[in-house]
Amino acid sequence: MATRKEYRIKLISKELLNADTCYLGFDCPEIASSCIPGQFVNISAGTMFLKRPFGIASVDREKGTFNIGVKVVGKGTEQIKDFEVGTEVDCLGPLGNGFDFEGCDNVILTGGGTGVFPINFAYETLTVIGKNVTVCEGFRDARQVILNKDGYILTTDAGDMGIKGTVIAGLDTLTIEDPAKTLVCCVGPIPMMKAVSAWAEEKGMKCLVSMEQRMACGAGICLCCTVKVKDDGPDGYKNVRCCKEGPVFDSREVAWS
Amino acid sequence: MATRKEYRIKLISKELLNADTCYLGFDCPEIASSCIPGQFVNISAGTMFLKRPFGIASVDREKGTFNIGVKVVGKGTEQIKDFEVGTEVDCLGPLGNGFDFEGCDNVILTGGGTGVFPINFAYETLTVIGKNVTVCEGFRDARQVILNKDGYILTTDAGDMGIKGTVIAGLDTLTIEDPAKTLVCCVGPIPMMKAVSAWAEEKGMKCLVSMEQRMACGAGICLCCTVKVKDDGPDGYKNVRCCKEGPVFDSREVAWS
Amino acid sequence: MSKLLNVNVGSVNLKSPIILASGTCNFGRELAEYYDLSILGGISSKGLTIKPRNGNPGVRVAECASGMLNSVGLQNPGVHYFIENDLDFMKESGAAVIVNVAGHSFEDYIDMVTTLDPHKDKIDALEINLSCPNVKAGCMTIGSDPEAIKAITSKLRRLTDLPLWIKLTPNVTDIKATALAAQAGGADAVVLINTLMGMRIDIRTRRPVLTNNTGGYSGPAVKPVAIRMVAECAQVLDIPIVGCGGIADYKDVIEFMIAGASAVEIGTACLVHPALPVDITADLEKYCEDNGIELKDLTGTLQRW
Amino acid sequence: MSKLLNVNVGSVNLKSPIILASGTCNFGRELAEYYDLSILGGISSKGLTIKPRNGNPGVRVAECASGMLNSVGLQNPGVHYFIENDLDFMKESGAAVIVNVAGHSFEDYIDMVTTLDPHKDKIDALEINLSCPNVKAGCMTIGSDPEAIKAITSKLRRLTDLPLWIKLTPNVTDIKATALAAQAGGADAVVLINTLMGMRIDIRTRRPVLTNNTGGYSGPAVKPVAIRMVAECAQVLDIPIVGCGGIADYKDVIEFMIAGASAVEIGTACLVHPALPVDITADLEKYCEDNGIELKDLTGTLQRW
Ligand SMILES: Cc1cc2nc3c(=O)[nH]c(=O)nc-3n(C[C@H](O)[C@H](O)[C@H](O)COP(=O)(O)OP(=O)(O)OC[C@H]3O[C@@H](n4cnc5c(N)ncnc54)[C@H](O)[C@@H]3O)c2cc1C
Ligand SMILES: Cc1cc2nc3c(=O)[nH]c(=O)nc-3n(C[C@H](O)[C@H](O)[C@H](O)COP(=O)(O)OP(=O)(O)OC[C@H]3O[C@@H](n4cnc5c(N)ncnc54)[C@H](O)[C@@H]3O)c2cc1C
Ligand SMILES: Cc1cc2nc3c(=O)[nH]c(=O)nc-3n(C[C@H](O)[C@H](O)[C@H](O)COP(=O)(O)O)c2cc1C
Ligand SMILES: Cc1cc2nc3c(=O)[nH]c(=O)nc-3n(C[C@H](O)[C@H](O)[C@H](O)COP(=O)(O)O)c2cc1C
Ligand code: FES
Ligand code: FES
Repeated sequence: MATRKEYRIKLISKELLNADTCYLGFDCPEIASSCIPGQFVNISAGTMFLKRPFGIASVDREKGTFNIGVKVVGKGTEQIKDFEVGTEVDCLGPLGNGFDFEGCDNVILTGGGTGVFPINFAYETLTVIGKNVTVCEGFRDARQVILNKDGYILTTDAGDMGIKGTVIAGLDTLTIEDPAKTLVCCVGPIPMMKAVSAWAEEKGMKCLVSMEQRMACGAGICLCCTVKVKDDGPDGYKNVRCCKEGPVFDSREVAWS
Repeated sequence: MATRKEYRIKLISKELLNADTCYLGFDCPEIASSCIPGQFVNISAGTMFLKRPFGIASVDREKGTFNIGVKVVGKGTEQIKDFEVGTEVDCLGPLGNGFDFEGCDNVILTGGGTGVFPINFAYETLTVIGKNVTVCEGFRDARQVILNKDGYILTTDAGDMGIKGTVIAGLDTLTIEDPAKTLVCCVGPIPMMKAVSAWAEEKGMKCLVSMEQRMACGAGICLCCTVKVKDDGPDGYKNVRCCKEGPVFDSREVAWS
Repeated sequence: MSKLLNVNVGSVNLKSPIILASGTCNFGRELAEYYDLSILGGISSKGLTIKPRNGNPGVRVAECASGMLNSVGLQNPGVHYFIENDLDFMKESGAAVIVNVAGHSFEDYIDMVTTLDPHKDKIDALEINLSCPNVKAGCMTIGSDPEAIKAITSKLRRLTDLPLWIKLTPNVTDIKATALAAQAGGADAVVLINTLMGMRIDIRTRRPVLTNNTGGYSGPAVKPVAIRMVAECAQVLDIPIVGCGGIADYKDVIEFMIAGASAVEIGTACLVHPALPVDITADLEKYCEDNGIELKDLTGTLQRW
Repeated sequence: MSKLLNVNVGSVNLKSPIILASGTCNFGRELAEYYDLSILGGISSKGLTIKPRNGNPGVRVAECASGMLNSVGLQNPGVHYFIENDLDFMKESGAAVIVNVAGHSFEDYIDMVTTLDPHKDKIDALEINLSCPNVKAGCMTIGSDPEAIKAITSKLRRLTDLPLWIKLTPNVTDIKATALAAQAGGADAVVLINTLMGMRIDIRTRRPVLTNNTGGYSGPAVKPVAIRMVAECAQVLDIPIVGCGGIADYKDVIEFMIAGASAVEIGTACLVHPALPVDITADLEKYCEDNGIELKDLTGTLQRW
């Protein structure tokens, strides 16, 4: 059935996670009841013309609320960070394809930067449905660490918290028992996702990655947000929509550049 | 001395005068201390690109506050009416030339529509400096009557309050003792100001009128707001800036169209 | 739906003046998740070419004041794939089917029209895109030259009975000249306007935000230019005009129709609010009822000073 | 004031790239009430003609998304009155004096330059306005035709040693062609851009909001078009470019300079915030200090993809 998918939603909580990242809670039963990890919402950012996409970071299905984490990188995110509790904004969602956990017993969640937000939602979901979950997150240094939980493997480039190195150093501490039944999900900067994909593929595990691209609509109608996937056509690649075919892709399909 | 003349001012009170007109109080000592009746401010109107001009309606010089009255006629005034107390807006002012009461003993203030706002400020000022003041205001019907005070002569087109007819019917009830020492100030729609000017001139009184024109800057730099004044040049008129040479003009200078 | 919204673009009858603009609705399928497409007057397909195209690489959108630049570059699955996979869906949507036709040369356009003509029972009009600013050859190059516009239009005219709507670029000195050229070539209507060419620079990297360097500007910011062009052309054309550029509410639709448009296309505003046509349609119905008019009576009622 | 903001437009040295755009500052006098004009690089006078002009009647401004249309129509006191009453004030302001020259015919422009040349000690540059969209003849008509631009520029070139800045209209198919024509005619610089032609309609009265029917579009909405044109021209011109169109903060100034501008003009944004140049100047100084650069080194540093 057709639904507008666009809601006027109220900001109900706001928390600073570190100097330039905040965690926002919104009231929206429609989105909270139907979204899955890896999906995102597109929300209006004050005076900006276009909406801005953010991965869903957490959901309370009973209360009908969800959270996003927003790192300030420009004019839009700056305005979002300044929203006061009670502000109402336009929001389109849930959008895109999330993670498909079907057919695996174990899930390794890994990521960094703002990728920890969808990882957090995936972790919440997986612990409820009872899969074996391992989380390994990488940050620049201790001050960047956000949404950390007991039992997470942590790495920092600076080495001032957790294992020194990239997430690969963290992942290398793991013993993989049944690669065919183990799924790796990675959300982070491109170099990290590339490295994790290679790591997973080498070990015979399927790996899902979540791509980012500048978006206009988030709804699959403008073709502004394409990412390259492998193809045997004349160009050797095909442009597909990050917002519609993605943002989650099988790492083997992505034509890394 | 140069001063930016633009202030970020806070809305401190809001009152509905009738269905589509509200009365707004702002905190701004700089404007409150220096403005005179007939001057206006240019205030930003929510998402609109240009500011909007409004005559100053009242001043509390001690508290450093002033009022404007806003009638909703379009997108900008609609947003202004929806401002919540506490909102901060950009405001340029005071702008334009106000009424010059020099050299007269008696002042007849007359007007209608949103013209009653500057009339109100003129009345407040004149009663303090001790001139003889008569006020005669005209409205469509009783429901439109706003800012009425004891002693005002009131006219309504509908005749459901005060004298039935235009302000001229009200003015005609006055006995003018010393026309040379009596100043008429009129702020209202063009036909009203034209009629009042003719009435005053016929009786030998000087008449000041306050003109309106769409404005961009309000500061005299764009020449968007011109009104025609009489001139013996080839065109028979000269365009002068409403915001700078006006908004108050001697009625005999205006080239009425 | 109310009959008050009925309009005609030449021989094409539309149940509403609202057409989804090419490139901002793909082929309608995604939007069918958001609302019932049968409320629409029409849907203009993504710009199609003979062969599939991947479009331009890298960043394709740059936000601007009251609008955006895009440099998608005619990514599309190719006309053959379209005919097999999307045309039926469009036809069944209940909205008029406008097929947006692009190319790099006269031959490309001829090929396209020859390929589409056999499917005329499923197509209501061909929108000949002589105005895409995001590809190196064809499109805007042809579309800035009145002689070339007339030549290509008359060539295509001989190939099909389908209504030919020529979509023109605003990046010209004299829009009347290009519109009159389309009319002289046998066009059934002109569509005004495509995007204005623009650029944005990232001052940190000192590079254009768009990997294609320049892009097409659309959204409310271009509306005054579009209205001016529609009004200018309405003074000289005998064929109908489809207005486009910056429409974001029902008042904008009315403004375009008064200026001279028989129908309108909505693009960028639907990227921000996908279900916007639902609201605009309802508002237009109310406007017609409140004012006791049929919408089509507005076309060209502009009274100049 | 910091030397870091020093720029040159050919032989004209400006202490800051910020010039007040013609028609948005009158002759500077009113703005002197708001701030000290000596912080400015220059002031471009209201467009002047030989005889005084009353300009267009009626409503002259129509607000738009992120901008406005104006149809002032070159209201000005005439060049003789200007020389007697305003030129000294401008000279004494401490900002470079740019005199904006308009006309209806070749003869008008020749008359104007001949009249102004004797006052060259008080004038830093003549800005030849071939781009005003609000008058019936001259200006934009000449400014859309490369041949006419070249012809008039070379005529004026012979009449004065004063720097000639040719101000061009964006309402053309190929801005490179008109800019190159100005250069070929002997211009010292081009100023890009004047306003885009637009229209707004009042849907209640079904009349154009502007009594002149059309007007010139300015403000942030036109910036992407202006940046594109500056960047295009920077690729082909040997003479400097003065950028203009939609500047509203220091970042916009930097964007124009990276695109290829040696200096910039600010217009509409100052109508909304008269003292804006004070803030922009301070922000630019801070930018230069923070980044350890001189502003003029930014000009033309755009790295295309
Ligand atoms: C599917 C998806 C999920 C995302 N999830 C999150 C999230 O959970 N938390 C979070 O903080 N951010 C997330 N982002 C990125 C976020 O959307 C951008 O940071 C934001 O749009 C920037 O807006 P701005 O106005 O502040 O920046 P702008 O001023 O527009 O740009 C500043 C810089 O941000 C980058 N940027 C702008 N837009 C995007 C974009 N759409 N994608 C990637 N980079 C961009 C550019 O490199 C640019 O230089 C996500 C992006 C996508 C596509
Ligand atoms: C010197 C001066 C003093 C004014 N004082 C007051 C006042 O005290 N109280 C008050 O309510 N209004 C006053 N006005 C009128 C007020 O500025 C306009 O009503 C307002 O700008 C309209 O804004 P809008 O966005 O709601 O209307 P828009 O959507 O811009 O236009 C709606 C209608 O309002 C009219 N309008 C728009 N701008 C102006 C303008 N600048 N002047 C006249 N008419 C305009 C037009 O006819 C238009 O059809 C004054 C105007 C001037 C020039
Ligand atoms: C992302 C995007 C893609 C577009 N693709 C096409 C296209 O393929 N063919 C075409 O004729 N116009 C295309 N256009 C132009 C629009 O159809 C429309 O003419 C223009 O955007 C102005 O209208 P708007 O302001 O309502 O968007 C595209 C516009 C956008 C924003
Ligand atoms: C009210 C107004 C009057 C203008 N008058 C002139 C003029 O007399 N001569 C001229 O060359 N340009 C004139 N312009 C154009 C500006 O100088 C400038 O080129 C244009 O507005 C774009 O810059 P902006 O977006 O910063 O305003 C005028 C612009 C406005 C808004
Ligand atoms: S953002 Fe429009 S298709 Fe993805
Ligand atoms: S509004 Fe700009 S001069 Fe009066």
